[in-house]
Amino acid sequence: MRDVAIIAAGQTKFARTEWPLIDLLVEGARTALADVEIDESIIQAVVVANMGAGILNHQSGVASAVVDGLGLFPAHAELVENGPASGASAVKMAFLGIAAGYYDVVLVIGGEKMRAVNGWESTDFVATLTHPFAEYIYGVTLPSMAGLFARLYMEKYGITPEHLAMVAIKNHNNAMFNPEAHVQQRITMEGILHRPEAVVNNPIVADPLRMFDCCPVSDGAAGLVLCAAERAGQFTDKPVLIAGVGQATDTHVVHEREDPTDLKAVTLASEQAFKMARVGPDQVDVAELHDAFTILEIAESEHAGFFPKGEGHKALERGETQIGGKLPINPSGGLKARGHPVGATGIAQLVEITKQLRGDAGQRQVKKAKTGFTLNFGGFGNNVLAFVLKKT
Amino acid sequence: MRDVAIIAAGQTKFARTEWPLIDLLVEGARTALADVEIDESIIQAVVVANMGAGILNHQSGVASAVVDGLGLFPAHAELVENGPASGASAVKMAFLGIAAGYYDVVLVIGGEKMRAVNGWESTDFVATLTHPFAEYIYGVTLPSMAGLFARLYMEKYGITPEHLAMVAIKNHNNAMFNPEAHVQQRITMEGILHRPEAVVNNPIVADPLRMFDCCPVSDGAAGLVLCAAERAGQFTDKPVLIAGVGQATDTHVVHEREDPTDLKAVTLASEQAFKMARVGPDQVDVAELHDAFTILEIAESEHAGFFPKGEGHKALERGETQIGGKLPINPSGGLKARGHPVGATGIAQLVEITKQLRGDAGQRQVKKAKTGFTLNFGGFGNNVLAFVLKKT
Amino acid sequence: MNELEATLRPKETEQPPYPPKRVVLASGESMIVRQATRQEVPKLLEVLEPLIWVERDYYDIVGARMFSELLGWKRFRVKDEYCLVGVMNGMLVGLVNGRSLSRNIGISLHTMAFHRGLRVGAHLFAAKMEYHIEYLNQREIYVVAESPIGFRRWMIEYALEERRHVAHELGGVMSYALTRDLYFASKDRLVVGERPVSEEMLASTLDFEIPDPDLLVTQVSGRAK
Amino acid sequence: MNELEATLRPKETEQPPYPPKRVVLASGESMIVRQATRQEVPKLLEVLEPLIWVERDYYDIVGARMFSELLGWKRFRVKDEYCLVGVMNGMLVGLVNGRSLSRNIGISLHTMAFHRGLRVGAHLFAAKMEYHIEYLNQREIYVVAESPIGFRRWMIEYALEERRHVAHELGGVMSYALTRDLYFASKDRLVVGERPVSEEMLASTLDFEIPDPDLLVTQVSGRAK
Repeated sequence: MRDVAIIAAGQTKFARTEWPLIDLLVEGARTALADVEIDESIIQAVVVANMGAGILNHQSGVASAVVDGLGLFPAHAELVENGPASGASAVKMAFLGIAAGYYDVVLVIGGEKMRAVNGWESTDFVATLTHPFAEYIYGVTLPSMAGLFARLYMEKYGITPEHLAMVAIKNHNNAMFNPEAHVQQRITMEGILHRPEAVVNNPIVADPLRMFDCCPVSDGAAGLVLCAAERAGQFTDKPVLIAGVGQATDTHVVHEREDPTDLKAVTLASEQAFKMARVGPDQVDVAELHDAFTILEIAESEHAGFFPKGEGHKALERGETQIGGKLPINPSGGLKARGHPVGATGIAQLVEITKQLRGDAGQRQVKKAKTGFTLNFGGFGNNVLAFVLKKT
Repeated sequence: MRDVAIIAAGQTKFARTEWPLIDLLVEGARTALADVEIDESIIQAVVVANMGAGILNHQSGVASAVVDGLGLFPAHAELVENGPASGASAVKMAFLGIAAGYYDVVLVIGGEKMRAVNGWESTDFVATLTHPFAEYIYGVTLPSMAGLFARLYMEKYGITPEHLAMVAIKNHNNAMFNPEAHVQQRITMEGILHRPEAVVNNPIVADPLRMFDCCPVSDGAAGLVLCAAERAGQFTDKPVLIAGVGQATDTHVVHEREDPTDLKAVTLASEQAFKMARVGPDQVDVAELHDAFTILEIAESEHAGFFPKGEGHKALERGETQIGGKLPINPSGGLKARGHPVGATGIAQLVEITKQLRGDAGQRQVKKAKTGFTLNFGGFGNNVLAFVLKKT
Repeated sequence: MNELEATLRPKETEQPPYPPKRVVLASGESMIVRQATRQEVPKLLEVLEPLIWVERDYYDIVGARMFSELLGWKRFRVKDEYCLVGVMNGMLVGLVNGRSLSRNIGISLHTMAFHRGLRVGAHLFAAKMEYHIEYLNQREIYVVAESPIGFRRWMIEYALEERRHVAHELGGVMSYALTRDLYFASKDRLVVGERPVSEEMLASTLDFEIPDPDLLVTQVSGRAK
Repeated sequence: MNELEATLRPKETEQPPYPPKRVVLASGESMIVRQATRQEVPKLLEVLEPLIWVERDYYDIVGARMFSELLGWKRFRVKDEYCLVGVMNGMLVGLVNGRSLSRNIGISLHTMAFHRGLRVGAHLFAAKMEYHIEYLNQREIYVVAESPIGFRRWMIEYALEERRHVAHELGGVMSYALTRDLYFASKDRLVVGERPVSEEMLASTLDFEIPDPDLLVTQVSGRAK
């Protein structure tokens, strides 16, 4: 298996935009391509990550449309869908094509145009990943599922609403230094939890989760150029190695899990990625986790192996997950503040880690970052991908 | 790059069914898995091909749901969408994972539940692959696009309605021997073209295309198990080698092509597949082409290199493309009669060629078939994949 | 006929018969379309019975209504009803029925095809319209549909005219009308077939077989075998 | 005032003022909500002007209506109108306006927020309702919405009551009403803030800055910079 490197990374500003889906994807790709000097005709394939083209945008054949928008004929093109983990899945597919020796250079571009519909419809759209007959028809939504999960998890491990708020405050703070983040707004414990005004400032969405525990609904795209590591030096002096790729699935129906607080797929995917990269969680310098809801950042930080079960919130309390802490988590702002255009997220996580490992992360730079980790959480934890990246 | 073999192949009967999408995909997978004795726990990944889960079935995260339906946790899972070429794209992705050495055994399953909606809606669904602002909004549909193409192509090369009818008659005849085909109905030149009753029997859909020039709207699923060739012998004594994989894209908007009768992507994809397989079109013993419309079988047979441009219909006249002819095309019945559940088609083509190369094709068996070819045509020719398979 | 029966039995009008025709289908096979007899009704009921449980595409209501209509004809409780059958290779492949509301107005009742892919339904519906317009010489035929498919096929594709004040006797919904003008405008692409039909051919349809009920339900419901 | 002007000018009613309040937002920053003065209207118009071309989410109609309403207030052509502004760190972050139809009935006009992500609009709309119910002591407020977003947020989420026979003065569409009962039922989760506001704090809002028009249009329209 050949080594594969990231030679370019970029994303659009995540926001509410007026761009149609294809334009958004093309713009994301252009941003990534602008990150490296490359003759575009050497791009052999384009892998697009997207979850909602059909439901949100009434479109299909999106990957071919993106190739057209970029004028990259006759490059190969496919769209990969894996719910909110579509981004990481697309990167894995591109990785495999290069690792196999079938391709040398592949463009991966993930994006979502979610604000084509209203808030209720976008919540319904995301809910289409639940089980159609065991969950969806009963009106379950992702926030409600996350609320149930949070309640259980908090009770089991003594996590308080303040811990959840700490995740939000940290990630909002981080996003202040990320010009591409959707939400650039500092928040305070007082304002979102302790003041009487908190009932309006931060209303309950799905108890115990409040507005600031949930990611916003964003449009956006993010892209990477992947290249056979042996050729990466031709294009950049700072290639970032994809050292480990892990993935695992779990039951579709959440209530069929023996212990719903046990995110098995997170554990298995992370273990696989670490094993392949030949590093352990303790060697990771910076991580991007899938904090679609604040509780998930805490739970994932444990299941990925960074902290023992039930200790994630304590590490958070101690400031270990802040920039400057032992293991900065979500220096980009995470899904919470960077935003979560579902198809883009897994790729945006890798864009952030690439910048961190290159030392290009500006004011949010994690010092001496050599090994990075991403976790992209599909479904409600039923399809999870993990990546380990290394500075070269 | 490691060699990759097909060790199992199967499909559901293509038809109008009452099964929900996931059940259909699971059934397709079960049919493929029943084709080989295998401990299912060695399946490391599931690649699902599907185009319309969002639009037709209001579902996402389909690949994870299929893993759940099959109980294959923690197998990796992704959905690949590439319009009507989704099937071939999914097989390519699985192929790359094994060729890279990342996986040893991968299940690929393609399917579509099209009859969840009515005929008008399914026509609209397929039209979502056209350019949203340059084509779709003007009401173009795939039959209308194919009608325009047919008119041009027929004029240029002297093709008559009788030639189109010959394709339909041949493929309907072939499907009589394919128990999984959707349409099992012999038709005659007299009945569909020459009798006065033809105006009712075979009404015009998009002049010059009539009803029997168009594929039906089908539900169905097809699956393959792919395995590293070096391990294939453990599971079967008739592995079929994936010797060549080619793909190419072209402009999204058909009228932007210099010559709309030139299916460039078909030519390029076929050339790439032949080059990789180190064979020429003249060595192919049996082919499955993408006859969503009869004209396409003729045009593709030329662009893939089997006949010179403008000579495909002459070969057809001479009976060369019939079973027993020099190069049997669509012995399965093709999209025309086997049916065209879009996500399943590319895989069903490979299922057919696998059976042909193994000598398992029953009454439709092409004698001494050693090398086979498939062509899966996405968009209106803007994303095409070709495979060359070899008997081992 | 006793007095009470005479009261219960609608008076029938003398109606010209539908002359049989031969239609060559896409397969090259011939379908004979001819008028069914009252004596054949039990056989037709046998075909319809299993369909009255198939919810898909409203086969249940169409099947049940057709069953009751044909039974009503047999038991002399429907005025001026008729039924046409399509027979191919000695096998019943479809049937349509209708009746006359008055001298000028025809009522389209139902259409059923038991063979797929050869446009049997289209030929039979056309034959029904042909009967009303060309043989019964009526001014227009009132048509409604139980299923969205039927609605799209007839009301929309043939642009039938609305009759806002005519509640159709099938459930009281607003009627649509196929007029003579609409009929003749579409006749070229709708109504085909040859007459006369040879004695021999006609004879081959007399003792037709009926489709296997299990296979029929499988076909129309899309249920896997 | 000459005689003609007296005819053209609606008679104003003496109304109790809205006492300013301080709302601490999620960011920990304070927003002062206070009544605007007629003299401040030109500044408010300046903010609204660029929005009257933004079609997205009906900013154009809301902007244009609010522009004309505030101008109407300034030029003495609207009866009993008022406007509340939200000021944070000396910057205008939102405004709402309304008026009294009568002693008992309030009219909700419009709500605009210029800062995203801190629920400025929710606080200001609540302050407007608070004014009508708790200070003007009205029985109910008639509310309509130009945009689907507004409709979902107020009519649906607060379950406002229909007033089928009341055509709202904003375009004549059917009115919805926020009643005293509905107000007090939602007050706990709707109306927050502290009073009194210190002289110093209030003074800091007097000469507020207004948002950059380009940035504003970018924000509300979602257009890329």
